[in-house]
Amino acid sequence: MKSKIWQLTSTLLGSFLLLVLAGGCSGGSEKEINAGVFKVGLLSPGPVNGQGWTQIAYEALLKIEKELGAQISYVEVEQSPALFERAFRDYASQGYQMVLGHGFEFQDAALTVAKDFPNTYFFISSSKIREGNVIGVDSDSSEAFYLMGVVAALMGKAAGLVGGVEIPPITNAFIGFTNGVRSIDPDFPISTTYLGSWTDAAAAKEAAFSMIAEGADFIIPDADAAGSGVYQALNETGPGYWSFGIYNDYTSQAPNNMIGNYFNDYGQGLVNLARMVKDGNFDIQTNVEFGLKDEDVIWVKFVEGRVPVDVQESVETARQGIIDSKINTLSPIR
Amino acid sequence: MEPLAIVSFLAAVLAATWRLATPFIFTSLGEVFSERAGVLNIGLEGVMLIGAFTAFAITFFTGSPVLGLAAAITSGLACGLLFAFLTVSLSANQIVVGAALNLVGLGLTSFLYRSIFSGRMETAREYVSFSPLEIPFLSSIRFFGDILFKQNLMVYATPIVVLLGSFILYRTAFGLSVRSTGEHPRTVDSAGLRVSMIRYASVLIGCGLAAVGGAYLTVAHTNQFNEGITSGRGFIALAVVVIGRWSPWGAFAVSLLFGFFYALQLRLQAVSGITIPYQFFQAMPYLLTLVVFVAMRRRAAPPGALGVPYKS
Amino acid sequence: MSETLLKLDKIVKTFPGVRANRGVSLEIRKGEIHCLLGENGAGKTVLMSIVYGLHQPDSGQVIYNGEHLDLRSPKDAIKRRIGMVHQHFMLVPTLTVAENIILGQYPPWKILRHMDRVEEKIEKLSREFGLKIDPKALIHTLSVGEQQRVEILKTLYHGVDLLILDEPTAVLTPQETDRLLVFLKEMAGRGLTVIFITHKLDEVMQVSDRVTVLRDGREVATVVTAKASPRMLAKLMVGREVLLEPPPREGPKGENVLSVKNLFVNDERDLPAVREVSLEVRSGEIVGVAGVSGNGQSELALALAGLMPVAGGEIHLDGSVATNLSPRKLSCLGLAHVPEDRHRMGVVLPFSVAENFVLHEFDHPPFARNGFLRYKMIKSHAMDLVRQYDVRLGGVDDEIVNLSGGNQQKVVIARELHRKPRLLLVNEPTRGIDIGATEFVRRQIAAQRDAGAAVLLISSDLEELIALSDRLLVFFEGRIVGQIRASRDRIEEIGLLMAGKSGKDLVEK
Amino acid sequence: METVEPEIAQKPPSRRSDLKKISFSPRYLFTLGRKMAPPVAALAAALLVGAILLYAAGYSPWYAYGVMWEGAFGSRNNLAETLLKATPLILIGSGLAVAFRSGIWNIGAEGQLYAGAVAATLAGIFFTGLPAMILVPLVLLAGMLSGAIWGGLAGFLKVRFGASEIVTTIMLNFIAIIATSYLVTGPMIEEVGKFPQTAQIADAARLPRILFPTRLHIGFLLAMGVALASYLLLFKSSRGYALRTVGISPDAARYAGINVGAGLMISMAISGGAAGLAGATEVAGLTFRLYQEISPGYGFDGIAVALLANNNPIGVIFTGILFGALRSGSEVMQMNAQVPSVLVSVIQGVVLLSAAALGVFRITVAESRKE
Repeated sequence: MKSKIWQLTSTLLGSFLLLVLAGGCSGGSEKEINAGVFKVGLLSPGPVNGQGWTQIAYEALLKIEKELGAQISYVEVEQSPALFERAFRDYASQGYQMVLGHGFEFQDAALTVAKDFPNTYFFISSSKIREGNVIGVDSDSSEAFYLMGVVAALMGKAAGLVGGVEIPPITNAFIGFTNGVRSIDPDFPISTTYLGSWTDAAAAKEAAFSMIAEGADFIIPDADAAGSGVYQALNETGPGYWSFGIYNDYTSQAPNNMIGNYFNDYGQGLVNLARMVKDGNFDIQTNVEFGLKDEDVIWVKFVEGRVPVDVQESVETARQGIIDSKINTLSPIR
Repeated sequence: MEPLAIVSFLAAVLAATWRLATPFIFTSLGEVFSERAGVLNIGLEGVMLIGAFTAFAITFFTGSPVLGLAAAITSGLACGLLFAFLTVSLSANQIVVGAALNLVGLGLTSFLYRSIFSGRMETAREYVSFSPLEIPFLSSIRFFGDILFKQNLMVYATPIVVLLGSFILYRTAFGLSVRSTGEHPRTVDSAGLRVSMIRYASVLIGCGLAAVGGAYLTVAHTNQFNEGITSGRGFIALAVVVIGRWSPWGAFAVSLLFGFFYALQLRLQAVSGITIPYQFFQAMPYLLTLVVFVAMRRRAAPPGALGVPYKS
Repeated sequence: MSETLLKLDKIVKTFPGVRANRGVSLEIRKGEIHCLLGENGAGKTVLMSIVYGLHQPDSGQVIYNGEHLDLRSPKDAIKRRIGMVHQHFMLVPTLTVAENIILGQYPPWKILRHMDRVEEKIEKLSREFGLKIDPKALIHTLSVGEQQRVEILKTLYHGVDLLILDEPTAVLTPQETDRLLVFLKEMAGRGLTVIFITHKLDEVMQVSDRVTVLRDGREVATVVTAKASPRMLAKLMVGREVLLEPPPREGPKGENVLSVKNLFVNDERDLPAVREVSLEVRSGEIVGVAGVSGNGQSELALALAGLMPVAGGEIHLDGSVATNLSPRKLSCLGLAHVPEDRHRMGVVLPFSVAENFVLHEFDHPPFARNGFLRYKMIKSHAMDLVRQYDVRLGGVDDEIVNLSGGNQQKVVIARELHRKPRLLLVNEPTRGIDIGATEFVRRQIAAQRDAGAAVLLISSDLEELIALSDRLLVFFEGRIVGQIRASRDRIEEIGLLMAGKSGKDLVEK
Repeated sequence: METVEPEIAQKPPSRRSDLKKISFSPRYLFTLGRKMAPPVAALAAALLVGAILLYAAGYSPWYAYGVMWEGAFGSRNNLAETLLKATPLILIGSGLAVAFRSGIWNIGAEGQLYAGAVAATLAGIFFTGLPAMILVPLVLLAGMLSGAIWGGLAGFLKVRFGASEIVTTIMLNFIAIIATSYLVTGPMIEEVGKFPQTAQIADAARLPRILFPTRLHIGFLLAMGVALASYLLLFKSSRGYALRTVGISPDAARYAGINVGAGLMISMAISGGAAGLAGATEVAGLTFRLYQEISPGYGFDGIAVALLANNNPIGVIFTGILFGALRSGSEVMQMNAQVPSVLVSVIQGVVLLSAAALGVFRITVAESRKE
């Protein structure tokens, strides 16, 4: 028995060693293809065609391809931080000039890899970092949500917010909304629910139903793919209950309930950045933060005929106040 | 809270309870059949996903949720045929095949979703699903109207399907042979019945209903497909079967209980002043299963021949 | 003479390695109670399973009601009104009586609308035949006797002309047995034909019209019961040629090694299996335990070996208390145990022969050091024992499943005997093994006795008991019903005792 | 039924023992080949199914697989990434091999991994003052113990209450994952940033890297060590002898004086400990902090890895690397050929299904319940 086992072990270990050697040898011939092509890579934290957050980045990537003629690539790393570093390294070592990690969670890995690849720009979504070639890119949703808050407080009775997971981009947006509401009516009721999921549309739908039952008439999701559950709930409930499309035009999902859409053309923002990288004149020294001031990136557009003129005027005043830094949408609540 | 507010709170929670329980009800009812015949299928999650995707895709292309549902059942039966062939005809290990089914279900639906639907996201959001059907007069009854009479067809179907399942299991010759096969297959053999045929049929019922449970998520409760949309519901269904002690009505009741936890969790967060973390409610079904095992001691006995291949 | 109902003509049935029936011919007449008498392994059950469609014969014919039968499954048998009550009941414990009875009776889509009618019919039947049972009761709440009634009711419900009962009394109390026998006679009076498989002479004499004795897969004789005597039947049943006999040697009997006082043991269903048994085994003697299997011998052995809890009474081994000790501790006290079921317990089939040799000692030196197995020692130990006990094999690394039954048993015997036990507990040492191995195993057991061990030998093979034992204890229904000097000329008396024909005059001081 | 005795013709004492002395004899290679054939055939079948899917979806299977191979083994870094993914799989697979050989169905490695990751993170955050020589083993030990307790719990429920370990371990998986989600969004959330993640563990708690400049860390060697140790435990130690006996025949084990209940609990604790160790190496070797989704399903892949290796820990090294390569290669396949990496789940599932169909598991995997 013993000899049989040793034979087995030695055979297997031998073949394994061969494998390692083979791998190690070819390690010397790592390819460096960098001749003239502008290459942009994306690390997506979920399926790229999931709606909402992950789709934004994918569409941005497609836009960069279209407008700048870049060679693009993406990889879905499925929420496993252990794999991020590898993906960054792979892109960088293949000569990608720009890699986007679409989420705060990519920050650690990018910092580690960036030291070895000074010629690559690492952009990290919803991060505020700036260390060398690692640049945080954030689009501040709190400003747009502030405006929605103003609308809700002026037109509605109570508001409900349905979040995916309790993380800063979401909580910040909700703080902005609350500040917007408070600027009009300090006693306006707001309730918040987190789903603990980005995909469970059924749960979002039920959360919206329960808020409606509690008397809310403005219900706004920020829950990625799950968010469309909220629109479905409103659509089924009927007119008189309102919501905003988040990041995109979602009017078709609840045609009678959509009061407006919050557009976040993150893609355009990234195209602006990528153009600078491509042309070799990237000279921003801090982290990047898109806001209402970047009018081609972030804007709110109302559905025709749904918002009275006086409300529109209040919103416009608030918008100017935010752009002029007179209003801090993220000021702590109470 | 005001008494009136409590009533409306309760009505909303209970209405949501039933909707959230529906996928558990279909899936666990099917698994009751399969386990009663002695076959443990831990691949329910995979089968549900396949059913959810099939229903979504077919509804998307034909515009008919009925066709989508029918296609989902067909896909579930196909899974069942594969599962039964491997575990019954080839006596392959049920755990291995179930685990494999979960992998294939997740991988296949995600791969196909990307291949077929990438770039069609905007349109994919719009198709007709089973929408709520208010029952005239009854739906305007206070309290009960909201809970019982403003649901969609698949939700209404649950007690009927459970009734039918219970009837088949306890009131037909087939049901009798299913219950016998899970306990004592040799007796079934000596009564001149074919154990393998009964197991095939039960597994097909199990997988078919799991696919219906999955389809509900994409063509009734919502009208969209996300990768991994089942979010572990197939595993909860396994727990439901145990706590429901392998009976259709038991599974129905436990599904409603779990649906209630889910609904309550979503509701309580919105009520200020209550600070129980929502994860506690998420974990409730699983904790409860363990508690049941401890409380029941060895009395919570599963079918005697569960998981054991039969060789005559 | 009434006409023939069933005729078996030269039935041959072989299983891999076993020739269960070697050309059995048999005639059963309408309306008679026909006993099939024989030892374990005589081929009775296999023969009747063929009649019931569970097995198909290799050759030979089954003629029923003058028609040649080719039964593919029990369904065919049930259709022809043949019913069988198996030794191990074919009942689903979680279902009711009524549900068990109608199982398999209807096509799958049939709605069981009128269970109350079924229950009524069962109640009517049970009243008619005096088999009192509640049709709504769940099987697992019923006693064994009641479960048997359900089995019989099942055949009556389906309609039965020929009823086969396989060892029906093995699990019954004497009162239940009496009731069953009366019932069968009554049924025969109504024209039912009964085939009754048994070992128990008593019952044969009491109930049967004719009796066929089977031995080694052949029918030895068919006699009219009225013209037979228990003695004659016992002789026919066990009267095999003595193949071998180890040289008898009356060693000096030594001190008491095993003493058992008022032992009670319950079986797996928690029913009493051993009742108030007291016995002693001295160093240098072999005490044989005779009895038809299922009379508590297995439970006695398991309890002595620490594998089944003792419900009452005391066991002393070499003076120390050995009641409810773990197998490990008993082993330290000097117990060696050759278990009854070799495949389930005695050997670990996928293990190598060498590994099987150290089943008890795998974690003792010299076979283990610092928690690691020392395969060198294990193998050389195995090779020693293989030589010493003449185990035939390719190599000690072979998986034991590849060895013949005889050689597997030699491995078990070698493993248990080489430890020089104080008490050797041997249960069915030669069941299902070839003649050469049988002879070898018996010699080894005798050698242990000669070396001063106390040996308790349990066997259903009377020849073996007589050849080896110094004295015999006869078990019947969990009790010792006789103690007798083992001798060939007392064989009929032993047979009578085993069959429950007790006579106080037979007990020797 | 009367006892039926399989009577296998006695073999004459052969000269096979002579043959055995020659290593790599044709006979030995033949046996090895016969043992390897079904898993290899299963893999081939799975790759074929994958190829059909690829073709149907409009990709070139040949090209995609080429990229996948390249991604798994094509460079030093890719090889390192493959081995990194193989590390938790080998750890978990080795532990599960012990459990499955002992006849207990531990489906809960995923939860045990989480339990280990949580404990390892706690140790790495709290004991900041300690030197690496002490802290690294401490972190690993914390992970291992925590996993062992999580696994042992299921063992306890089975032995004490007769609860099916298949159901309880699945439940414990969810409880561990949900508890982790609670911890990183609540009590253990980082001080700065307030993202749902813990603070980073101390520098001294991090595993040394072994193949510069890749990320391959010492955890891989540890995994090889654990595989070897599991092998020795199972096949060379007396404890392993007892466990295997329990797995094959509980009756024989009782007869041999082995405590069956204790055996089941020990093997659950061992497999849980190995999975906990996998969680610890992920935290201490790669992520340096705890996130909500620390494992992309290693615990479930580990089941396949163990079964495909016929529950032999040495074989687990190879099936672990195979599955690691599939995962790692599929990522590169997505990057460079834009083929969705989820395809790999299909391939892994079909490997298992075809292996099941070929009867790979029928002999060595004991049925957990007997009639």
